[in-house]
Amino acid sequence: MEQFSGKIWVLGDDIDTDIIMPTEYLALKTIDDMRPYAFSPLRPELAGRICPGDIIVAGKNFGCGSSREQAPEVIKALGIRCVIASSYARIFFRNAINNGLLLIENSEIQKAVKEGDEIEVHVGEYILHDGVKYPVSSLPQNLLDILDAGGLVKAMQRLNGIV
Amino acid sequence: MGKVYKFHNDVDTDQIIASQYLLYPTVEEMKAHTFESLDADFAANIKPGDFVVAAENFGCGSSREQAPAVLKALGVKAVLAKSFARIFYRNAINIGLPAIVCKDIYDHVEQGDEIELSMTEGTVTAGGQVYTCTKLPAHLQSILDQGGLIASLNEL
Amino acid sequence: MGMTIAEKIVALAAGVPEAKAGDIHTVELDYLMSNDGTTHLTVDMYNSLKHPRIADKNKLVWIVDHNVPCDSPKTAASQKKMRDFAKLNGITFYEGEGVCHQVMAEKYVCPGQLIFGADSHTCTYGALGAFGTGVGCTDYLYGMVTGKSWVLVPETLRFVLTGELSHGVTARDLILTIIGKIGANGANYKAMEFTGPAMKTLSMSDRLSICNLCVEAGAKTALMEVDEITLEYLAQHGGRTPKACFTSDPDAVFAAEYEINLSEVVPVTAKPHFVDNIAPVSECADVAIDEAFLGSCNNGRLEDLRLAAEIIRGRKVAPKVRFLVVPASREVYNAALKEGLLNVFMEAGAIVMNPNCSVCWGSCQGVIGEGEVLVSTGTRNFKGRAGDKNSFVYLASAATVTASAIAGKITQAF
Amino acid sequence: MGKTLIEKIIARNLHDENVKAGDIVTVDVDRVMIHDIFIPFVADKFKEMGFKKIWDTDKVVLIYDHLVPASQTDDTRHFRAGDAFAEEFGPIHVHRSDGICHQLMPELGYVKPGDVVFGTDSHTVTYGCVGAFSTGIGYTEMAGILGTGKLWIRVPQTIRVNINGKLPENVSAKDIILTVIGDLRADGATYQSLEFAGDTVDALSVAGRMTISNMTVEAGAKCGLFVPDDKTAAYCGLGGTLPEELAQLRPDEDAVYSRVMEYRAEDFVPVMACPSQVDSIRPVAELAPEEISVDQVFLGSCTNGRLEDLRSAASVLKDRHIAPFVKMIVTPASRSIYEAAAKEGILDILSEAGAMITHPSCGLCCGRAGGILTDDEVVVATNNRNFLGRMGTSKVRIYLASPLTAAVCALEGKITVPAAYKE
Repeated sequence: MEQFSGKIWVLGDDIDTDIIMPTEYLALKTIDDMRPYAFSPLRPELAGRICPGDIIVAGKNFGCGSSREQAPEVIKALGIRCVIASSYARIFFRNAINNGLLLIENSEIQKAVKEGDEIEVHVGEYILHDGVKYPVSSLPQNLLDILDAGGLVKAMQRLNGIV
Repeated sequence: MGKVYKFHNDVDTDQIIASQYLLYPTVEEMKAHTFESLDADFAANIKPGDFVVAAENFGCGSSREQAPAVLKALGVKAVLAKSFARIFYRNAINIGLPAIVCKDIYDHVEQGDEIELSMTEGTVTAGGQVYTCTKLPAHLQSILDQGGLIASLNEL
Repeated sequence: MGMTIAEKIVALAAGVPEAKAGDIHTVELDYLMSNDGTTHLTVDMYNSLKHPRIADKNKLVWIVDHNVPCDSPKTAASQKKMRDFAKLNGITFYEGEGVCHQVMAEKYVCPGQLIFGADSHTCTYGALGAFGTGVGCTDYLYGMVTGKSWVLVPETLRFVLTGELSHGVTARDLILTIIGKIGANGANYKAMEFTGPAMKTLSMSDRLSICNLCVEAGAKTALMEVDEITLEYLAQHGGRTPKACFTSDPDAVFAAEYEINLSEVVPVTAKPHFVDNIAPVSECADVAIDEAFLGSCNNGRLEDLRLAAEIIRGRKVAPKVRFLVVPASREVYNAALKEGLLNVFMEAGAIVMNPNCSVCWGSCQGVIGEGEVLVSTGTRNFKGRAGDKNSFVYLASAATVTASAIAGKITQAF
Repeated sequence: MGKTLIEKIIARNLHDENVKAGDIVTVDVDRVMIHDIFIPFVADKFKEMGFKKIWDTDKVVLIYDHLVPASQTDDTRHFRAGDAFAEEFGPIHVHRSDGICHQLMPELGYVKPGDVVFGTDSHTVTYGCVGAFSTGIGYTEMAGILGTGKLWIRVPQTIRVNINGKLPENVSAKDIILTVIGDLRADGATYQSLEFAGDTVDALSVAGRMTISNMTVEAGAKCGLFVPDDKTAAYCGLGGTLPEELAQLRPDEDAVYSRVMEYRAEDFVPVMACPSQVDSIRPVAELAPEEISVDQVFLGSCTNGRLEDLRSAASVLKDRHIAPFVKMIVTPASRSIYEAAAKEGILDILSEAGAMITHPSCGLCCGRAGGILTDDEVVVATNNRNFLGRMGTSKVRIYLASPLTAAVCALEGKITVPAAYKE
């Protein structure tokens, strides 16, 4: 199984889509134009400090609120390797998978970590932090199929015979 | 000496500073958008001491004082035009931005030329040539001499 | 020597028996109107004064009309500054009541007054025989603190109106035609006075529309004589009484005099990007439009809405055209609602908005995008005025704008 | 084993009686809704996926509402993108300034009981009010549906909410759903269907049911359903009584629920969602003594911009005027609501009370225009979200309330219990 490690940014419960990407900037032309404003209502400095490969650790109900797909897209555009949260809002979850953003569910690690820690992620198996292993489960098969195809666009391209 | 930034006839206040920036809290926040529609790099390029040179009816349109204010905030030394729209003219004097009627300079300078203004002599020098400007009416000169209208209020 | 109306009003405000063009007088101001376009800066300057004070708060009228409802946090902060100051200092304050000049005409302006407004279209008040002129916020602040200001007495251009407008031709076409004739700075520093036998054919709405646009010829103010139409309007709007009713003396000196026969005026449009770039509407037919705007201090009154409703009743706005209908004030909105006019527009597919400056001001509420074309009853067609810097505005009458909204291209109504 | 309402709807869609919660199935889509903010993205993805045509153009509804009227110069690009897409792949249904998508979909008959509907907006759950399964998706999935007419879903489990009794006069559907969200919490119904039942619910108008369905997403729900009845049939233009075929759309007596919540209507009180979570619910009576002054009131949105909402506000504003320096913004949810309110004299009452009445659109609820605020300002709003920064800066405090409560707050200029205005 795939494994990687990264530095973490810690966020709380109920991080909503208006925090991830405020409506004010939703009509900007590209995701890159929107990137500097990610998380700005809560932590305006965050978008500028996140580095490719970093990991977000959050509490429950991550991504609640609107159906805006810019939310997972902008997280991906910031270079976030994966999000670990105790739970996800459903539209966000679907949108993330469809865009190939890895989401991991775990509700224990939040208590142990602090911002800036390094963690090691073994996809579908466990997360390693400070010598402690936090087990994580695998995704349902139909979602793995989409991820395997490289996201929904690729899956549809395959359907239409253009890849 | 300062560089010339040259504009045409009937430059209106919407071109100097567009409506969507007027309600920004301060002139400092607005000034980057000066002349945005006509010369997107104007605010970045202009240096303190440079000049705006224009033809007839400069500053026509609205009464927005933000128009002379952004020019002043960018360090524009003076606006030299063949003629000014009245509200702009009044506003410029009130905030201490020299708005100087100079009929001849426009046709004898190009964008980027270096020119020198003597307020006391009422002349502009460009390419070794000296051009005469129209003097301010005494009342306006006295406002400028006091350092603008606000300064005169503080004397009351 | 005889005096013009402008000279008489300045003399009265200065407390001197006589004033003549070219004089500079210190005058007592009757009202000082300010809106959300600049008041936040006025407040900042006020607070920076050594001895801040207000000469007479009853002379101040503050109106939030430009970005209403508010469209951004920065604007909200600027408006809050204005609102808080008004609340703290007991200044008359309106928000969402309508475009400032319409509100002033409905509630405050009286013949013979000298009024400063921190907005160029303050010359509108000439329709009521008052000397209104636009100033910047520094001049405004000076007036607010001292109750006074200085005025250079303007020369007067006199327009003698004869004949009568043809069916389908409006006061808007008349003033655009005049601006086209004298040019965008044709009245710079001057007063434009309107008189003549045709005045009796022009309603208060027409008169406000004419005076409003005079600043687009550079005018310092516009003026009209007080007559029965004026007095009736005042009676219907709070029973106001004139400060003084002036006419120009027979031997008054005018910088120029023009005779305009109204029956010769045709529907016209001001083409991009200058208000004096006038052409008959017929010359611009087939210019496809993206948006049409009926509203503003120039043409957002009940008479304008009635005219437009007459044209659009039972018809539809062209499918992809956005037709913005924006009554100029709450009074106009309520009256139009009661008459059923707003539903005529709604049923036609128009976008009916709360009273505000809207796209005439070009910073929210219907701005146009890159390459788009707007036909508008607003006051200005400067480059970028209605939104994107690469967009195009044609100014025209309520009739032309409405007919164009239906056709999807610039079209003469009648 | 008995079925819940969502199981019935999906079974009907699949013609498969064996469907049960937890199954992953692929449904045939009856209708989709796309709005102006996302149409450029949907169009791009659709082309990128390699589709040449829409599976069924009549089933596609495109609605411009978030950006009407345009407040930024780039907004009209979205209209042009939508028009171009409609031209290339249509004819599809396009509404350019007729109101909020979630109001128009049921109001204009695009959604019928038992339909399966997806929209590019989280409040697509609204159509549960007429017994349709509808939920929000992202624009990539929407592009996929446009090409295939299908989408996979996991059949959700159901939380049943029973409400019986007579509501107090100052309590409306909004107070009910806010209270339920407060009890469930913001993630309490994640992945689940909420099913509302009881004689209180039966007595609610379709408009009231819309308010409730609309906000179920704020508890994380996949959908919020009401059993269709004769009122539903009348609303949907299906005649005075519900057609027999649709009468099967009701849960079985022995349906299995993940949770059952019981409420007595008499226990409800006017409540507010306090800054900045929708599940931070407190009775208005508890807030009132804090003397929280209000800068602005917003009456509108797909939650509470309907005729009965405007009527409710008008009932307390008639012959009164809102407090000095308070702004009240009224944004009817659709063109026909605006017209009806004008005819009924409601707009007169609201305007004369000092409210500003805007064109029907999302307005302030979507946070791009329509009454944006700044630091330390307080807004009482009838919409569905009070997230941090939703209506301006992060220091704006947003309280969500019913139209009646909101109107009373505008009158008093501070947070006030509507009881004071009861006859």
